[in-house]
Amino acid sequence: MSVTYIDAIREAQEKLLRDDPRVFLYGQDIAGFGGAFKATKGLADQFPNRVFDAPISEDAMIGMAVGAAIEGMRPIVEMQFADFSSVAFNQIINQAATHFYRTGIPIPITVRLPSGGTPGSGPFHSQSMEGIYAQYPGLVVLTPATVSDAYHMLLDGVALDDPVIYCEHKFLYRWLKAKSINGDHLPIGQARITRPGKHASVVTYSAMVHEAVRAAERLAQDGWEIEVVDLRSVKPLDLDTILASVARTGRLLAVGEAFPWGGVTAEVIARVTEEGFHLLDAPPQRLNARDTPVPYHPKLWAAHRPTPESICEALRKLLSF
Amino acid sequence: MSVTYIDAIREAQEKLLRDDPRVFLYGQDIAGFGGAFKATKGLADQFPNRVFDAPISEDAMIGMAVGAAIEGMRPIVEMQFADFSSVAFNQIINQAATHFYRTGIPIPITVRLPSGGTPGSGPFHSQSMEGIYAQYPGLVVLTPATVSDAYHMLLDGVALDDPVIYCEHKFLYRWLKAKSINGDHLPIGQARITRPGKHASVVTYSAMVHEAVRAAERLAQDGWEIEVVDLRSVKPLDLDTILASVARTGRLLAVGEAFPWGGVTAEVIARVTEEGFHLLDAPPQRLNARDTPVPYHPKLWAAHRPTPESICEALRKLLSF
Amino acid sequence: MLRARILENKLSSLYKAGKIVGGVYLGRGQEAVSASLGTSLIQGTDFFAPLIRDQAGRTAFGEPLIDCTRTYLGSVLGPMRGRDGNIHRGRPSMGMPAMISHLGAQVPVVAGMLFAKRLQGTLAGRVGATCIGDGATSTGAFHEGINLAAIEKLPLVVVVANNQFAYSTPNSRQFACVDLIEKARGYGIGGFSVDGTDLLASASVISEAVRRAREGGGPQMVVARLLRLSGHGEHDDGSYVTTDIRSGHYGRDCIEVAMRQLVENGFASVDEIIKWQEQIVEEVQRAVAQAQQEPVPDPYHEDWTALATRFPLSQPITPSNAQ
Amino acid sequence: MLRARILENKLSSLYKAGKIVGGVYLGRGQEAVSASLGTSLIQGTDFFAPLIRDQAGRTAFGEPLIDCTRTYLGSVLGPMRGRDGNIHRGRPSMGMPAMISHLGAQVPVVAGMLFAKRLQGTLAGRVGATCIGDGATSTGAFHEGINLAAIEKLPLVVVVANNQFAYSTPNSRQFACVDLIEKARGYGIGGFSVDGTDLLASASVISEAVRRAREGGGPQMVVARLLRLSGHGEHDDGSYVTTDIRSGHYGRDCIEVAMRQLVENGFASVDEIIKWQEQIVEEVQRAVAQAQQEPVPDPYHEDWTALATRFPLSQPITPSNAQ
Ligand SMILES: Cc1ncc(C[n+]2csc(CCOP(=O)(O)OP(=O)(O)O)c2C)c(N)n1
Ligand SMILES: Cc1ncc(C[n+]2csc(CCOP(=O)(O)OP(=O)(O)O)c2C)c(N)n1
Ligand SMILES: [Mg+2]
Ligand SMILES: [Mg+2]
Repeated sequence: MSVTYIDAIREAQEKLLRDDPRVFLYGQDIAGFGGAFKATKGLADQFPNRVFDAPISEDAMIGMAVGAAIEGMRPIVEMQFADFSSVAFNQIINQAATHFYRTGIPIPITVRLPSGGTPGSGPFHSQSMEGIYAQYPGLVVLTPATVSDAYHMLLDGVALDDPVIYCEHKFLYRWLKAKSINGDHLPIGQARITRPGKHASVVTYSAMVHEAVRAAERLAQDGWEIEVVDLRSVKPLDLDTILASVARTGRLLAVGEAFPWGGVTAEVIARVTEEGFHLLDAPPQRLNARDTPVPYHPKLWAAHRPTPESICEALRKLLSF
Repeated sequence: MSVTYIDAIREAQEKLLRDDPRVFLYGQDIAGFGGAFKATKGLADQFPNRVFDAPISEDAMIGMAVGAAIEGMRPIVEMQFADFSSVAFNQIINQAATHFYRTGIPIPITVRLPSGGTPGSGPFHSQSMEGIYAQYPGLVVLTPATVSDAYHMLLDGVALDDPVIYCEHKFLYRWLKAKSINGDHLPIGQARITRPGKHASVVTYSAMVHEAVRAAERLAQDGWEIEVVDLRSVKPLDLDTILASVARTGRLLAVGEAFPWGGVTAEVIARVTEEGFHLLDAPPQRLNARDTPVPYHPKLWAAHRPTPESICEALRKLLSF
Repeated sequence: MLRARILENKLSSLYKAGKIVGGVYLGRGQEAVSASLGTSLIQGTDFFAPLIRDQAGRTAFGEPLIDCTRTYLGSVLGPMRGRDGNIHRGRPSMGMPAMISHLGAQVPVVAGMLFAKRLQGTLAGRVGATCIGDGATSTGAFHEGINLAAIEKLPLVVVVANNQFAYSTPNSRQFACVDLIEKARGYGIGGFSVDGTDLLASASVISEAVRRAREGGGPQMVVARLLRLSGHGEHDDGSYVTTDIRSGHYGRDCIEVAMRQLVENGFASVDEIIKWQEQIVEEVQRAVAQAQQEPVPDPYHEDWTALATRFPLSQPITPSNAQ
Repeated sequence: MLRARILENKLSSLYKAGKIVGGVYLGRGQEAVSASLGTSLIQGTDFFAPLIRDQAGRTAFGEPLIDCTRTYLGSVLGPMRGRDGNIHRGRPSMGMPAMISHLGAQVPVVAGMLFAKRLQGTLAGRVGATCIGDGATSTGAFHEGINLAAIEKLPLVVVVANNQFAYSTPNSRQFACVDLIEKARGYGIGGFSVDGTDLLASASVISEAVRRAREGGGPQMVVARLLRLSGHGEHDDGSYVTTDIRSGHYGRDCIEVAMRQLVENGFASVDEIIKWQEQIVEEVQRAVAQAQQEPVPDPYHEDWTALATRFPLSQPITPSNAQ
């Protein structure tokens, strides 16, 4: 038997509803219908009056979750797609994110963002917003790349007292399978060495971890040992693990699926060069999506995001310094 | 006679209304009242039916401006404070920013964001959002630091065919004065060497240019010659000028007033280390605001943002490598 | 509307055969309303912001079939050139904006197009229209957009197709008023209700709303009651729609109703309708065949820039058509 | 309300003397409405999300004077510890959320507080209330929040203080309906109108709205017509308010009306009122004096973190009060 990434998300929510009476789910079409991606399938039946269909009012959905959190609940809000959180932006960054600092009352809400590109989804159903939310003080931003992380990080995220932006990658939903949901369980804020190596470090997260591993496998055929670091959470960022990896390899490539200006890859490189400049044997490199909206046609989409090929190319350049 | 930064913004709008029939102004309290900061004072009288009071509907204000731009107009939309653009976020990043790529029809709107901190303004009237908007393909993000730039960059920004996020710094409004509005006029996308130097480069923008110059003046007393680079536009970013400066000095400090995760300073450092690693004689450093909402009390506020003191301290550290 | 139905049936079977790029969202059951709006508008004068269930309105407004098939079949010659898809397609320069997915967001855009015409002195006789679902009335964008249009007294027509569900979510989880039309008064705009499964009724009510807007009556809202006769998209079987609802009055097929109305009122004979059908089937086949043999987008020929301006600029630019 | 007026007069003169940290936004002219709401609520049971002109409601709800003076005068002992200011202050754990500036944003928050109580089985007999201006009715947040509360049939009371202006913008540029109360029907909620300069009328209408919500009648909207008797903030002279409007019915001072009502109805004598006034002046002086001698925030003692969690975590955490 195998579990998929989306199974893990569903299982985590089931466990949370079972174990913690403060948890409830709120989102469009998540009750009877089980959600656009079926991440809440069956939960409304199992937990009557704990799973609610929301109106198409993302801003109010978050505002309402904040209010419920003030009164002691732990809401999990599903955005139908990460892209639609743009209309909830204000409540997320100004209400939820500032509340603890301003008042001392924590806001333990979890916002599930079905993120990232899939072929044929286009500019408004493909966005990766982790680098936007991570800019804001007061938010924790999680980007699980494995089935077990999808499970444990949702459990851990809901247990945190802070508002959590949980970026789940749609491409991984059904494509990514594991034998068990119970893999290696690291605390939030700690990165993982997904694949050890010694010639260069690829620091990445979410779906790009798998593309990076593929690239590493290809380069292994030429004798290169590429280390792949999975950030797991982009805020907080585990600089220690990144620096330790760069110390081993001397070379850094940061890979992300988001737009190329700023974002996670820039933050990784700025932090590493500030604190670990002497560890670097070559200029640190970045690989992101292109600087256009995510295109609709699969042929364009495939050329818009980093791929094993483009990661290999970037690594070869990095290794040639 | 002297002109202030806000005078320049007003003058630019007057000139635009006079010279270009496609320009109109839309914003809360900008007609008879002349705007919360008086940036449109008198313009409604001078240009009847070209300056309109908007309802408290930032999302619709931008949507409406996009529609007007499709039909050939060049709207300038004033947000009462940059912070309120969070409720117009969707129309800015998804409607305006993607339109040209998707349809080939440009959206020449200019969104004026009264940005940055002032004492006693607090978490929701102090934000610097340039690093958020710059992440999005399809937007041009301007951050004028001088009276003349405030003037010319608003004129030039409105002349661009792309949506422009014009970040005007509230602290500079009345504090910053110049003899003439007509200073050195550089094209958009080009940075300026505000103060030449040879020992280290401070790359910054907006109000922080002035704090950096103050820091440079202090260090000059100890014989250090600090170069200050004013980015002027954060997207596009003028990497050539930055690299040329770093080539001269070998040392880089990026300073910004925004939150410390990601943003302009991370992008500057990531770009410089990627393309100009060999130019660096020391680890590039960053100085941003602290990772909390902008605090209300002036004593906390002054310690939240970079100051001449903290810039000096960061520079001394940089110079000591 | 017949054209739309036949075209969409074709798209549905192409989808099932795995030939479509992206998703397929149909307007089945909503053609009478959508077509009524499309035919009330004048291409070249009016603006029309179609939404996901407006194939019939698009066709009636004058969108060529080939724009549709090119987009669904991934031809690079389509209006969106592979950059955006299917239901998002538009031709803003021809008065038909290209929607973004975020519901409600097109309302202020159409308002802005009209506002521009007022400033340019060419608003008279023009209207702008958009359709929207029951679910989208819950968005802040809808509220702000209509309110703004009402303040500016713009000739905006918003047709709310209340198909009783937003994806799987029933009206009872979407709003609490008795009928959505009660919102019109709260905005200070005109309001009309109509049975959206009835073509003649829809055509007369919607054209009346369009007329009022055109004549300076300010924004108008039409709420049409009907039922989506397909899933939310073709990936969805719509099993949450109970048999009760399906077999109720609004479960009837507006196309069948329309045919009957056409025949009964002597607008067309059954033979004529069958002939139209055959013609349309052929046109659709042709448009599909043509799009299928056209090139798909090529990443190497993409310019990969989202900006109209080509940076770096060597000197400050001056506006191109300032006077 | 008398307390609020005297307090705010004091704040205004402190502002003019340069003693206040940040801006000063007064509720002058709106005290009757705000106080009526505050007194209809039960602290410890109900929720109240005050907005910028709700000093009277805050006081009536039970906020101690010292919370106010500490915030305005920059004492670190205030509820916001210098991190946020003046009108934003709140004590969420005591049922009074701390507003963010973005208008309309508190509506869904109060709805969520009530929603939590329903899930916890302790909603019965409770209400949540918030005030809002005419201008804020144009926000998407207001629309989405009220609609959500209406769907969930939550005991939410929204009092719209229509003071005819949003900053300088008159109603005519803010909405097009004849009266804002017409929006209530469009949301399917209860609606009440009242003359907000009349304390007795306001108290009776607002307490009735609160009662209906408390008894399960779902959300209630009260629109109070009045005029702000000060500038938008103390930096603003409000010169855009014409003398016509100022000298009209709503230009009358609700405090004077209230005093007259109290005396005429035998609730209090003129002497008693004068005595109250003296008492309050003294209380205010004391609260000001106390706050003025308290320490201001010290950046070196700030922990400078916006997170409740202290990272790094050495091991996965388990929820603290899960059962
Ligand atoms: C702001 C926003 N939230 C969520 C979605 C996802 N979504 C797409 S269509 C849809 C249902 C729309 O329902 P309705 O407005 O009634 O239109 P219908 O599909 O019934 O025609 C949803 C929730 C969206 N497009 N935009
Ligand atoms: C979303 C948003 N846009 C703009 C502002 C700036 N602003 C603060 S108060 C105000 C006017 C509010 O008017 P109204 O709602 O009528 O309340 P009043 O001040 O009249 O009591 C504005 C525009 C804001 N706070 N929030
Ligand atoms: Mg619907
Ligand atoms: Mg008002």
